[in-house]
Order: sequence, then structure tokens, then C-alpha cells
Amino acid sequence: MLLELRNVTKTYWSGVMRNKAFHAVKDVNLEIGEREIFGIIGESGSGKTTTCKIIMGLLKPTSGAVLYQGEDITKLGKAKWHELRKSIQMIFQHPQMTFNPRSTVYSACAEPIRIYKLAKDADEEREMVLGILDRVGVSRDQLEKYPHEISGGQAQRLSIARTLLLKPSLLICDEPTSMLDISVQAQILSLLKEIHGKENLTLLYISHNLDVVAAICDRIAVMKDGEIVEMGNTDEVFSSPKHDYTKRLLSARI
Amino acid sequence: MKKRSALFHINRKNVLLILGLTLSALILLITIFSPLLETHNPTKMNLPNKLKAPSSENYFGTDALGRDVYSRILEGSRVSLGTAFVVVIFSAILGTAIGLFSGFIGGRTDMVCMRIVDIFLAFPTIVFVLAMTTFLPTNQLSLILAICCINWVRYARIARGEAVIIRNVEYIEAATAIGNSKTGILFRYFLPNTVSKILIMMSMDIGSIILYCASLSFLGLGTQPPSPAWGTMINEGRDYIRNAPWISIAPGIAVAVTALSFNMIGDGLRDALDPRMRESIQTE
Amino acid sequence: MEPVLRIDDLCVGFHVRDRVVNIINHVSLHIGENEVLGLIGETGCGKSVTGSAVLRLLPDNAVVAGQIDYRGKALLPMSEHEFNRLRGAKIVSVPQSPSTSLNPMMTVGMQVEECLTRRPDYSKKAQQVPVRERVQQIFERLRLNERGKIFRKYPCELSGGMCQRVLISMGAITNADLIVVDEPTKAVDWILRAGVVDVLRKMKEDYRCAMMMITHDIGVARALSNRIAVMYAGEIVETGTAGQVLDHPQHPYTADLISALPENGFHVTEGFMPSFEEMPAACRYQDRCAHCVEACRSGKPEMHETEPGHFVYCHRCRGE
Amino acid sequence: MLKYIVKRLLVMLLVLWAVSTMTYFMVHVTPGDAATAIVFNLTGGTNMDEELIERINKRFDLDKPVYVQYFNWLLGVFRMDFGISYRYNMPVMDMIKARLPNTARLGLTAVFLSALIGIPLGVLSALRQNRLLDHTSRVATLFIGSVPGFLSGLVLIIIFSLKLKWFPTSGMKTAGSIVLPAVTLALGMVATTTRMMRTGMLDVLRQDFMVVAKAKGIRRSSMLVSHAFRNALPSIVTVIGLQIGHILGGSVLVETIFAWPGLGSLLNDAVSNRDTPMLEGCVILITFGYTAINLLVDVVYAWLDPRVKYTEG
Repeated sequence: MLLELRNVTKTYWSGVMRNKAFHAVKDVNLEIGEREIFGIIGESGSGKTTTCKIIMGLLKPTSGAVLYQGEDITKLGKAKWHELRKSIQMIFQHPQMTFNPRSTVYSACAEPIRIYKLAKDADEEREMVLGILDRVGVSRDQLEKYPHEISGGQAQRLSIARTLLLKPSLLICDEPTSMLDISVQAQILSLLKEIHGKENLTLLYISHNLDVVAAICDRIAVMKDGEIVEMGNTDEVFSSPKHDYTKRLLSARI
Repeated sequence: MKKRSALFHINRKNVLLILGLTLSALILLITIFSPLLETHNPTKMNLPNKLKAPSSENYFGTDALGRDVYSRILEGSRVSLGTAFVVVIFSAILGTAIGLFSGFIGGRTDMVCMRIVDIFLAFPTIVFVLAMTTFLPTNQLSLILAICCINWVRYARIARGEAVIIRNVEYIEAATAIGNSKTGILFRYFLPNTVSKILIMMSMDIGSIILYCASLSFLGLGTQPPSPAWGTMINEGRDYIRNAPWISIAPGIAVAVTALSFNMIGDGLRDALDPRMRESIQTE
Repeated sequence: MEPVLRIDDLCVGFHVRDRVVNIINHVSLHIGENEVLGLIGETGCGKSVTGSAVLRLLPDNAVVAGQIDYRGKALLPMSEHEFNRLRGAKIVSVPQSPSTSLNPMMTVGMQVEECLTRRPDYSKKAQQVPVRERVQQIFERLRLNERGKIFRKYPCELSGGMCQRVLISMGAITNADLIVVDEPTKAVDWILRAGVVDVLRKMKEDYRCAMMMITHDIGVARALSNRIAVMYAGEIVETGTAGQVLDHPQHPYTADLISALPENGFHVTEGFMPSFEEMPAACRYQDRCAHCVEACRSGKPEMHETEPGHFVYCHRCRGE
Repeated sequence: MLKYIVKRLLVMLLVLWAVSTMTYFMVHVTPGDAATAIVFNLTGGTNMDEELIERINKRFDLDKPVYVQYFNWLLGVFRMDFGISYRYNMPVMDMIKARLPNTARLGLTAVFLSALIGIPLGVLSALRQNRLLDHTSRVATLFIGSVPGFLSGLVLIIIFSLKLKWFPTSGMKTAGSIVLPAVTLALGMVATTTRMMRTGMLDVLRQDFMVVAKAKGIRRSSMLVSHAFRNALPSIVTVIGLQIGHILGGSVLVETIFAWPGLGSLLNDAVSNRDTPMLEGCVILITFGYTAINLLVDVVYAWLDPRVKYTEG
């Protein structure tokens, strides 16, 4: 079992005396196996993005444990997390907003190499960057451009390239194609499927779009108001939904 | 590959910026070479030819003690511009550091820093400097110190505002996810994205510091006679305003032109760096 | 019978720095009485520019040529004052992004009521039903519940979905002849998207108006449109009834687009749309088209009618 | 909304306490003994006899430890009583009460003048962007903004009082004597007012809802008023708030040039005479006034902008 979530809860307190509680994530239990594509379906405000941030260590859960290869990563120190980052990576919903507006495509892609010193010198670094960018299909003339000057599709490919440099074993995709056009979405989805096959990668795919999740995920969980209301193989859940929220989602297919 | 940096997008249409840059470059050159350009010793009194109108001999005429106004303005330019640059650079660095830091950390430290900033902001600049200089010796250094103490606050407020905006943008999460350390994010993400706003403010600030400096020396603070400061020269000329206006008007124009050139740079920079100003094809 | 809207050979370009960049290239389409035309295309293909050209909302640096007729009357030569009598009354728009299209300083009810009361040709007496009443009715019909209270609320107090419905009610209240709806489901949640489609379908039935539905979402186009026009790189590549275009597409781009849908197995078409500054001469899909032949690279294709009402802008489909 | 005001009031009280403490300690770190300074001032340094200094120490209780002095002084501040001025031997508060209305009158006329010119000019140059009016107004305000207040004051004196004799050169005797100082003060502010109004208006005109208003075909007048101007209103309030800060600072200068008997010139005299209680009184009055007005501006801003009223409140 690659990743396990045990009774993970995240509560935000508000109000003058900090008495009003808001449970973004309530008692979530999840198991994701090696080389699986696991999908989480849910609308905005269902807690799916909060769950991602907890797994990524960007947010501390109020209670519960996140076991990665058996070890609880919520208790790790900064140094351990620095190492762990290499194996858990994430791509985001707004591709152009994932990069520093002040740095070019090349330096954005070279950033992980510099942080983790994966290359001895500049030439090797350039080689790695050009290699990975060819791999994901970003053309060479984009290198000196700025994030706001390239298209959504190119930016998402750059984001994927950047994560691949660190050779992660778990890639979390937080609605990567919801802002993209249909043809660009197809390109990104097929790229994800291809690298999942070749790089023995596990994908955690988050989306509110049932068609995309149905097309790409093996197992799915349906989230509503911070809770997992249903979980199982994609075909089972889609053919015989048990929870009425899942039924409502399926009936909302135009 | 032409290095096209998004930080500076100077196209020829930006007249203000180019005019401002040339004018201020010219002024800087004059200030640096002012000792060579001076025709008379700025502090030597020469009572016989006092209150002489501008002539070929004394370009801007002479003042009540017969000293050459033109040379005194040149001498005064070093004091005035020197003060402005020192104050602006010091307060920009201190203010941006504190502002960025408090915006980046957030929470209680942010609240405390911002309250301290509010306290300083309660004082209009001139009032604060006047109060400060009462316990300091009256010379240019204490004037610089006083203005620096109040001026960094404006930068802190702008930098903190920018930092709070940046902190919520998605690329900060992506930066942490890719492995950046906290300090890495502060210097590689927060600083470059605030620097353009700070630059605009610095160029506008040089103009206003020159004006403050002149006003304060007009009120008698800063460098004491006989060494010339533009503000004191204008003040000295007040009693002879009727028959020898050039004593006050000449340094006044010097202050105005210097402030104008830096304000032009500020305005021009704002157009150059404001993303909305750049033409783009609206396809969608 | 004259169609509600007829666009003939429309060309739109923009002055950028010192030259004109052409976006819309000889677009022709028509919308009949009580008909919904789905204008499908990807980001940057110029579909929104077409919508804005009809409403004459293009920025000052736009250059418009060709002809746009509303019920036989030419719109482009009209003076601004004359056109304003139609715009907002007979030809109405439901804009994109609800979060920025509402005035944050004005109550929602007032912004809808304003569509009627603040027009130069409005007269209080001529109203059978008082305007405030009509606004409440519209809100109720579009299930903007909390009937009474919603009127005085500000946009910042409403959710994205509710703001979207306010925009739609602005279009509905004027009993317009032609409604230009721009990207009603852009970045909208799954259940909400179904809700928006229901609301638009109800509006189509209740108000019997013609609609130009601009969207990149094929599902929405299939659900709402009678006829569909597919746009690519500033040109209409295929038009026909919804069934003709979506079930047996003739133009390679339409076919690739439909096969790229996730439910059809997201088949990939390599490459991306060329930018408007370096547009290839002949057929604009030549570099990405699997069936590209010599003719596609040399001459401009013409519109062929492969079956009644189904037109394709491609060399290969000469209706053999 | 109320919560927002209460929170801001609490912060203001804290700021005012800190400001008064800072002023006190800044001013009280005077090198040498305060009493000798007073005697030096009064007698012009002729007979510096010990007995006189001793009596002054007793009278202004300067011999007590610092924190006791500070504490009494702080109590005084609450009762708005800043003690006796060394120079004029009168209660500081009476002097300030006499001078405050003059500064207020001068300041308000200046704000009115600069708003009268700046706001319409800013709005118009935004509406006619990049056309003749826009460029001329930008360059003109840039020039005016770079001229130091006292220079423009002197120039106005030369032209209007010396040459044309329309207005008196200084003092407050005739009705006309307010014109020149008010204009000088207003000139300094017109630049910022116009610039901020222009940017504020441009931001509004760029918004999507302006295009939607055009699409509704509503009258141009209501489009300008209820959409454009209504959204630019909050920035007008901020502009006026900024100007008041400028007045309090600028008045020190302008009142000195035109010998206008206001708080500014009082502060200036207090500085040159090292009259500590008077200095404290003026500084605290100015800063309290400035903070109160800033709070008022923020409250009006929050009241005008529903986004602040409903989210922050």
C-alpha cells in the first residue's frame, strides 16, 4: 500500500471566541496502491483540494494520520519533508499561475534541478531540461518566454516536466484540465496516462468532471462536504451508485 | 536570443520615462562635477557687490552677502541630491524588508508590525521630523536620520500589501511543493514580484524627499549657514523678495526641476511596468 | 422569411502596434426564428469576437467589414444612437465571467431592473406590470430563491452560480428577440453546469427567442442548440443541425474535436491552433489534419453542402 | 459593520497612546537641563542666576524622576491639558484652542479648492484617455507637483500682493488674506488628487461590468453616474483622506511664509524656541486629528463599499 489516510480531519475555527467550527475534511479513510490511478470526485467546497494539501504537507491535519509507505508523514520534520518532496509531487488547476511570473520557462523547469542539485554543471542542467521538455512536448522556442506568454496546454506540460525531473512515485493532479480546451485536455490526459505507464507512477486524480474521471481512473472516491460518501471501482460506482449524492452527480450528466 | 525581460518594457512611446531619465542623468552629472563648474567660492562673502542682478559675471546674480547664487546652487545640489538618495535607498531597503517579512510571516508578527507602521503613519512627515530634530544637533546628518525614521514606513506598507497578495497566489504552493525552502520562496518569489512597485515608489520618493529637505532647511533645520542648502537659500532671499527675487527663485527652480525629473521617471515607470498598458490582441 | 440574424462575409481585425491582425475571416451564418445556434470553438478561435461584433462591443482598435443584418436591417451602418435602441431591448447579451460582470456597488435587483428603466425609450406609464414585479417573477422562475431578499443583495453576497442566474435574468427580462450567450459554463462545477443548462432551456421555451450560444463545451451545445457552427482559427469550418454536426461530422477538425472528448476515449490530435499573426494561407487546419492533400495546402477551400443544410469548409468533402 | 468600527477604534486608541508616549520621550531627551534653556530664552543669556533656575524647576516640577513626570503628563493629556508654555507662560491648550480654527479654515478651503480642480480633472482625463486633455493635465500636474510649496507661495506673493496688490502678503487681517495661503496649500495637493482620481477612474472603466452596462443600452448619463462614478467614489474618499495628511504637514510651511496664525506656525515657533510643552501639545493635536480623520475616511470607505461592509464587518 503506497498511501493510506486514517481518519484524517481538518477543522477551521472562526468567530470572535473561536467557537464556530468548520470541518473542511471529516474523518477521511483512503488507501491507494502502487501504480494505481485513484480518482476523487467532488464539487468545489467538498474538501478534495484540502485533502491534497494535507498529503503534500502543505497543510497540517487537525487529527488523523497520513501513512506513506507505512510511515506517518504528518509528524516529519523539515529535513525529512525536503527528501520526501521528491517522491510526492503535484500539478495544479491554473497552469499559468503555477510559475513565477518573473522567471522564464527554462529557469522554471530548471528550478527543481537547482534545489536538489541534480546536475553537476550548467551544461548537464541544460541537457536535462531540454530532454524532459522534449519528452512532454514543449517546443524549444518556448524556452525564453514567460508563463503569461505561453498557452495553458504548454504551461501544464511544463508543470508535468518539472515534476518528472524529481522522479516521483506519487503524482497528485488537482483538476489539471478543467481550465483547458477539449483537444488540449486530451493531449494532457494521454500524456499523464503515458508517463503513468512508463515511469511506474501512482496518480491521484482530483476532478469534478465525471467524464474525465470515468475515462482515466481505476478506482474512485466521491467526496461531499469533507466526507467520502462512496468508494470503489470506477465501473461499479458508475453502474450501480449507492449514495444518492453519487446518483445526483450521475444524473447531472448532460 | 534578445533578452526580453518582463520587468522593463520600455517602448519608444514612453516619452515621460525617456525625458525623465535624460534630465535626471544630466542633473546627476552636474552634481558630480559641480566643484569644477563653480565660478566663485560659494561661501566667500563679497559685500561690495551684494544684491547684483543676474549678469554674465554672476549667472544667477548675488545674494545679500554678495555670494554668487549660481555657485551656491551647485554646492547645494550635492547636499540635496545626496540626502535624497541616502534617504530613499535606506528607507526602501528597510521598509521593503520589514514589509515583505511581515506580509510573508503573517499572523501575530504581521499584526504587530502593521500597528508599529500605523503609529509612524500617524505623524505627517514634516511634523515628525520637526519633533525629532529638537533633541538632535541641527545639521544635515540629523535631518537625514529624522527623515529616514519616518520614510521607511511608506515602503513597509506597500511591500506588505504586495506580500499579502502574493502569498495567496497558487505559485507559492507550487514553489513549496517543488521543494523550495521558506527563505528560497521569500527571495526567489516575493522579492522579484514586489521590486517593480518599489522602484516606481523610489523614483517618486526622490522627488518628494528633495521637496521635504528643501522645506525643512527653509524652516532652519539641516545644514547650517554658511554652507548652502537650497531651502536655506530660498529662506534667506525672502526679505529681499521685492527687489532681488532671484536669490529665492533660482534655488527654487533648481529644486523644482530636480524633483520634476525624478517624478517623470516615476510616472513613466508606472506606465512601462503596468501590465494593462501593454497592447495585446483580444481574441477571447 | 428573413432570419432573425444574418451574418455575411464578416471580417474583424485589430490594430496592434502598427499593423492590423485579422481574427475573423469571412464568417457567414444565420439564426432563424426561435432557433438556438451553438457556436462551438476552442479558446482563441474568435467565437467571442463574433458575438461582440454582433453587439458592437468591440474595442476602438477593431476594424469590422462585411454585413450583419437583424431581420433584414443592416446593423453596421447604423449610428451608435440608432443601434442603441436595439441593443439591450431587441438584441441582448448574457456575458461571461459572472464574478466580474456585475457592478459590485449596486444591488442585484437594481442591475436587472435597470435593463428596462434606465433606457432612453422607457416610459413608466406604458408598463402593464410594474417593473419591480417583473424582476421578482424572473428571479422566481430562475429559482433564485429567497424571493424578496435577493433583490437588495449585493453581488459579493451571492455565490458564483447565483450571479450567473442574475446575468441570465438580465437577458430574459427584456423579452428580446436575439440573446447572445457567452460561455455560460466556463469553469463551472458539474451539478451547477446541469443547472445552467436547465435554466437556459427553460428560457428558450418560455420566451421563444433566438439565441447565439457561444461555448467550448460540446455537451452544452448538444443539449441546447438546434443548429451548430464549428469555428477554428477565425473561420467557420462546419455548420448544420446539431445531429448532423455532432453525430456524423464531415470536417476533420470537428471529427477530431469530438473524438477528443473523454467519453470518446480522448483521442489526441497533435499540435495546436496557429497564432493569428502567422496564419497559414490555404486551409488553416492543414498542419494538424490527417487527411491533408496537396489541394489543402494550395487553394482556399469552399463551403460544400454534403447533405441538405449541412455545410463543410473542406476540399475533401465535395459532396461525392 | 459595527464590529469593524469598534475594532478600528481600539486600534486607534492604542496608536494614540503610543504616539503621545513617543512624542514625550522624543522631546524630553533634550540635552542639558530644560530649566537653563528656559532662563536662557527669557533673559537672552545675560544673568543666569541659580535661584531663578531653582524656582523654575520647582514650578514646572522638573526635578521629579522621569516616569513620574511622564505619568502626570499623560494624565494631563487625557484632560487635554499640556501644562504651561515656557515661552508664553500661558496654558498651552488655550493657545492651541485660539489657533486651531485658523488652521481648520485654511485647510478646508485648500481641500475644497484642490478637490474642486483635481477630481473633475482626474475624471475627465480618464474619460478622454490618451487625448489632448489627458496629456496636458498629466504634464501640468506633474509640474505643479514638483514645485515646492514655499516657492509657489513666494511666487504668488511677488505676483499677487507685491505687483498686483490684490491680496495682503501675510497675516489674517482682511478676508482676502486666506486666498494666497489656501491656493499655495491646494497647489501642492492638486497633483496627487488628479493622479489618483485618474487611476481610480481608469481602473473602473476597464472593468467588465462597464461593457455589460453598454450592452444593456442604458443612458450614457446613468452609465457614468451609477456605474462609473459610484465605483470611483471610494477612491475619492481615500484621496481626500490623503490630502488632510498633506495639509497638517504643509500648513507648518505655508503658515510660516504667510504668517498665518495657525497650529503649523505655532509648532514651528515651539521648535525654534525649544518650548517643550507647546511642542508636545501641537504634535499631539496634529497626530490625533490626523488619526481621527484617517479612521473617519476608513469608516466612510467601508460604508461605501459593500464588499468591505459585508465581508469585514
